[in-house]
Amino acid sequence: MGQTLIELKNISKTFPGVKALENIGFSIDSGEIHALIGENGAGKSTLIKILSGVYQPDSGGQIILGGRVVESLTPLEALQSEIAVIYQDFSLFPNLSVMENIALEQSVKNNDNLVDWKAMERISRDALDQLGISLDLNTILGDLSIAKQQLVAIARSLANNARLLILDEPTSSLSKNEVRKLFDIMHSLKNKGMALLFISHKIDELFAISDKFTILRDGKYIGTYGEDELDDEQLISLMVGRKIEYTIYPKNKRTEPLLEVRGFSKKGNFRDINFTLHKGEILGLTGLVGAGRTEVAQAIFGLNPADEGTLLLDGKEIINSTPNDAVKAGFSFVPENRLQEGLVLSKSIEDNISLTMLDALSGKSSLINLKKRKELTRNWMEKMDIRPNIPEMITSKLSGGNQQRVVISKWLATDPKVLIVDEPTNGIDIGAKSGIHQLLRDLAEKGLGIIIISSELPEILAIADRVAVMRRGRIITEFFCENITQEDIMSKAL
Amino acid sequence: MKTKLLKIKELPIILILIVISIIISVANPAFMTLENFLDILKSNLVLAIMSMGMLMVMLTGGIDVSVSSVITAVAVITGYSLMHWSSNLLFTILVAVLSGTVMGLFNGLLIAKLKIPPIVATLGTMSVILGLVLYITNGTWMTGIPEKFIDFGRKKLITFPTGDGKALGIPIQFLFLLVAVLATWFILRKTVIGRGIYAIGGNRDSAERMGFKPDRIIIFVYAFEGFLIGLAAVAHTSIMRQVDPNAFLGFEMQVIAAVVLGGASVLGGYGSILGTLIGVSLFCVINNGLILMHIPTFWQKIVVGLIIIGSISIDMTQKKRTERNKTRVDVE
Amino acid sequence: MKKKVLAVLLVLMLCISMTWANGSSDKGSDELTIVVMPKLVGIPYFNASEVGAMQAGKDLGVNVIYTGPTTADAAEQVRMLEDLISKGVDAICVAPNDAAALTPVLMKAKSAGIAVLDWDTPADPNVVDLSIHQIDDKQYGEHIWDLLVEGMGDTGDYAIITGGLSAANLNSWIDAGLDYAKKTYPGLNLVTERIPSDEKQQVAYQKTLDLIKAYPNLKGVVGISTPAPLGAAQAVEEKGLSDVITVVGTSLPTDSGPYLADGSLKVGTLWDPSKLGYLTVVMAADFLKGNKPVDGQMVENVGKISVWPDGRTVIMGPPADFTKENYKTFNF
Amino acid sequence: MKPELKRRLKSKEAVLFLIFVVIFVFMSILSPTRFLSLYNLQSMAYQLPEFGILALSMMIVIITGGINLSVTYTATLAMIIGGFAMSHMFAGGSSAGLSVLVGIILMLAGSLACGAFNGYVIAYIGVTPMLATLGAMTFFEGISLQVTRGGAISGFPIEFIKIGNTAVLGIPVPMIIFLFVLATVYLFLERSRMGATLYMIGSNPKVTRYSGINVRKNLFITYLIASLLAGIAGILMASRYNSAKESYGSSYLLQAVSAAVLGGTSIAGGEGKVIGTVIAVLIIQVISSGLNIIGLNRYLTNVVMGLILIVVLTINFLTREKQFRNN
Repeated sequence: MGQTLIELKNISKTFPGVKALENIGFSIDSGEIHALIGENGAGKSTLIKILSGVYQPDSGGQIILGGRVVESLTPLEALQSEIAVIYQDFSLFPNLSVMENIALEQSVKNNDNLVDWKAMERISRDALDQLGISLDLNTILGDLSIAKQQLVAIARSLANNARLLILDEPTSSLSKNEVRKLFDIMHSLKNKGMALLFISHKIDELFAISDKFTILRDGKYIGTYGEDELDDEQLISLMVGRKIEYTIYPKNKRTEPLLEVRGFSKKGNFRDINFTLHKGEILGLTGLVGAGRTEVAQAIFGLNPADEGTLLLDGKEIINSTPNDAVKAGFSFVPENRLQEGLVLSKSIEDNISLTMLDALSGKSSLINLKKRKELTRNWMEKMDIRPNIPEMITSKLSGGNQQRVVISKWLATDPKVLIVDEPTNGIDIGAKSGIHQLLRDLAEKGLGIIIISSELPEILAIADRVAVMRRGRIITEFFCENITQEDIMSKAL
Repeated sequence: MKTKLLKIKELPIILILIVISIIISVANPAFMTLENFLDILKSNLVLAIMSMGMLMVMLTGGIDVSVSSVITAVAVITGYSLMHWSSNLLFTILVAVLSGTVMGLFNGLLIAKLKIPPIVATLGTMSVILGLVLYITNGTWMTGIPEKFIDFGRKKLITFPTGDGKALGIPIQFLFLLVAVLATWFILRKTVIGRGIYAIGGNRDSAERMGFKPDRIIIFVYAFEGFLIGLAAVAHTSIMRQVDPNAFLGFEMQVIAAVVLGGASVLGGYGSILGTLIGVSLFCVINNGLILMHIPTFWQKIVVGLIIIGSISIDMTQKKRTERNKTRVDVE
Repeated sequence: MKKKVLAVLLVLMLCISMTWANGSSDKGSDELTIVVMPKLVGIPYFNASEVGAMQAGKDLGVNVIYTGPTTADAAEQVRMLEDLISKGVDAICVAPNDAAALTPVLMKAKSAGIAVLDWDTPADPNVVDLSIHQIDDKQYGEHIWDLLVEGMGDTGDYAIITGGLSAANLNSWIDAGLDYAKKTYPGLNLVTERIPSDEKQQVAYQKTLDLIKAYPNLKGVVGISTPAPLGAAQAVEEKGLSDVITVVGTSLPTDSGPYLADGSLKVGTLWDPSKLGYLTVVMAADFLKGNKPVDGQMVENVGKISVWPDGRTVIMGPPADFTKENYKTFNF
Repeated sequence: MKPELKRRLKSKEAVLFLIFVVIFVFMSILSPTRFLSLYNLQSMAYQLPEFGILALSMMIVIITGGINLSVTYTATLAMIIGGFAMSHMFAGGSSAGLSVLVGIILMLAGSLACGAFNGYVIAYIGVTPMLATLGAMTFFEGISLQVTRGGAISGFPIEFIKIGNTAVLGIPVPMIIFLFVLATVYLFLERSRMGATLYMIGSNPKVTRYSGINVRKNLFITYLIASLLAGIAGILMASRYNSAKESYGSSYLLQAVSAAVLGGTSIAGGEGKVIGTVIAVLIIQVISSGLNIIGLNRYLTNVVMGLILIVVLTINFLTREKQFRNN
């Protein structure tokens, strides 16, 4: 191992009402791959933002960087210290070429006045070569698939010669082959003396590549361990703080079919999708990110209508060509990306919860019954335990968990027949997670059909009755969720 | 090569321009003559120069409705300078670009520092600048432009002899357009700030995180636009040989229309010099063709309105189609 | 909060200082107050009228308010007239952008005891006390066509460039001229409907270039509205067609000097707008004092006027024609 | 209740109202006999409605994140279509009542047709509102010119003229119509389900679509309603000006945008209160009339309006900054 590159001491971060990080302290050496582990909401993202200078930590902590002690970093300092972060949202420019997305940062960093296109081409070519992928450098980024865009994001950090490279779930959109390639590259970077901070949820990946593990839980530092000090189970128990993650619910018997999907195909999205959802059943839809799960869900909900195929609800054919049709037919859809698709962030909790209910809240007069609206909002806020309990609160100021609860409330309020939830517990703490599981299970008990999309297999196994596994736009297989393991599913998904 | 050509984003608008040009020249062969092209060039130089500045502004996601009042103010200042200070050409250009830049700077500061939405800020400056100019000049034409300057305006860059003993020429003012296009091209293509203009239009937060200074870039863009307006004002004055403070009423809409016809997005980030020049050409060709095609006066606005909406709709439908057909999953 | 109040105060200070700088006050006096409202302020023609009107005010010892909208919008004129009625004046002389549009507000003025006159362009004859005309519209239109024929002969192609399609008085001259041409000069061929130039020389210039190409046999251009003949002349001069195409029209002698001098503009015809302004104020003041105009009356600084048998339509006199030879003798 | 009251007093609208009061008082002091005269107050009440309705029309569109540059030409095209029929019917011997009725119905129908055109291009084809309405502006103007040949259509029955030129109990009829429109727009935007939807569309069309709301249909209807308001403004103008012409009210376009923005409507969409726009309209009216009575040069009036726009937005910015810092 090399020398210490960066050391954190007593780093805390408080947001209004929330202590996101508490006295974090560990160090990263050059020439190591350091895994940062924790559940969603454990404080990983906050920590990354502090390292990249986006957030300023509370005073009292220290960041020791190359022998220099500072309280906080600015984005520019972070940049000059060659800390590069690949965020989950890529932070790329959809309107610029691949080349510029990779290499423009160099020019900015160097305070260049002029663009050296030749150098940019060389730099970006090098970076892509290191990744072992070939892309047309002049293609506009927005024209690429999401998976390729992420490769560009990775290439960009490589191009920046970062001494510390922070990878926030970089593999989530990559195929197995590409993940292997990435790991090869990570190894070679490590051998060149670079430090990598690697964040992933996939335990097997973590063990395949990491030298050290730092574990966070609920904003607190749990410990840093070498790769030989821990096994999977220990790691998980440290991460969640207890052994058993989720309550495993008893599985339902099949009842009558509620929703039948027959021969759904859409070019460049998915092919020949067939499945049946029964009343009172929770059907898990899983597979890797980019396998087409979300696309199928969106097709059912009318957001991304299929080219071919039929949809039967209660045995009758329906056509959902817009979300409006779908809602009228009794569908609800909690989207994956709550910030961009789920919530109108600039509006209040009340506005958001009542958005799907405007028809019901306004009688013949078309005027909204304000009293009824307030009642509805209050009810759901209580039922879902949304805090703070202020209906006028702007949703952008809520924590992730509360935001998600607002989204779910807004959809449950419509009293749907079929509920589709896409990664519903993403970014929510354990307690709230089991609350949502309980809620979904209760809803199923009442006869609702639920499709849950989740990358988190234990979650699927805990609450779903059945699971369909997707790979590259197709449903590969279906399991009943009794007596199967995560490995059974994974082997099909990869 | 073929696929590369098809990938050009400006393709639909180029095709529309070609189709319209063919229709006009079938109706009247006089359209496809060097003489006509030179006429179009000369009478639309000012629009083309100003479209370059507007393009930059729109790339950042802004818009500037004050351009017509700024060029009026600059033209008046230039005219005053010509008549009372000096008829030296370089001095005149200097006065014009300086005063244009200062006004642009003011817009830029309002937008970048006070965070006033561009359309509103420039609406405000439009009222203020135009009001002051007309109050001071009372709308009176300035007609005593020195002969020396007018003679400069008559010069030709290159002349082409024609059969009947006369000569056609590229007007000297073409140089201003050339400078404007080259400067814009240089900034957008060759400088880091230019790429920053695209970057903040595409993803402002990331650009800031990357180290760009959006505020400074925005101020620069409006100032540069003012600079180009200065050039446009000199070109205009040398062509028209007088200064009419009312000459540009409503002109801002033409500039904006030409730039967006050329494919620039009002939301920022997208737009190119080539596209803008084609948009300007389309705009000019339509206007030119109205009379050449003998379209009755009272039908002309109907035709122009429909062509604008038609071209944008075709472009939009095209974009939507490619968006829809984009592969999201590598299906097995 | 303090800051806000401060800012508000600043604006107010600005208002005050500008108001006082203008020197107007709210205090009533024994002086007669006569409002002269042009179609719009800030164009050379109406600026010249303002000079005459203000001079008359000084000579006669009456208070003249010369104000109008900044664009030729009847709606804006109505609003301003309503405010002026509130202000309480003795006479309103208005050049309507649209006769019918002003009828209700002028009726209000009358019922408020204000004398109502029109000038330059007739208003609804039922509501005006006096109507001051520079010239009879019909005669003027015919005169322009006579000038055209003088230049191009009584056969051949010609075109009309007008200030705006909806300018009522321009339209009435053109209509009179066209009627006259149909009867008197059957050999004249109008190639296309009147073409608008938005009161801008630049546009008139552009449109004339297009016309020359679209109609190769063009022998004459009539420019109606002051910038139109200049733009047409500029285009003709540039194309070296001064000997082929006759440009005539309504223009001010000072602005059209260069074009008359180089022969591209054959002849301009207009009355002295400052005299018209002067006459308007004189007539209004006389009317307020109870004096009616009489045919053949001699008005100081204006000349002999004629009055129609209806007793309220005053005609200032024939227009002056400006040519290469005589334009320097005019000072408007 | 107390904190609620405090919040309201600190709102943008309250600040704006304060500015209005200060300007009003200032004008009154400057010209007590004339500005404050009953006649002038009534005259302002005649002038304000057509502009106020156009500003509300613009505001509705801006709330959805759009803009309507064709608003004044919608008004004039509507009044020309209706006015054309009305004057012809009346001249052809139809009764005044019937002519007026048909005329008004056609004016409203004409404005709806314009709205449908804009709405279709924007909502269904997906053209950016600014471009679509820029084209529509030229298109509508072209049709108007084609119908009128540049002249004005007049010869309306006196019953029609009375709409815009009479007062009931001292309150001008246009003002009564304006108050009615104002109440309706308020109920529509701030109380109805569609209004609530429009704010959400303006804030985030994607989320709104994902919430099962037919964004296209709502946008389409928005342009219909906004154009209908323009049509009503057109009726008032045609009646007040005793004629219909393509150029009437063209100076209202940018003023309407200014009024909406001055009133606190966010140009990016999703935010804006009806009361704010109304106060802004009042401010513009009072400045315009007041300065006119005082006799300030018209161009300086423009300068003052521009400065007020910039100053108010600067105040908004500083307040926002302060709140941000306090948080």
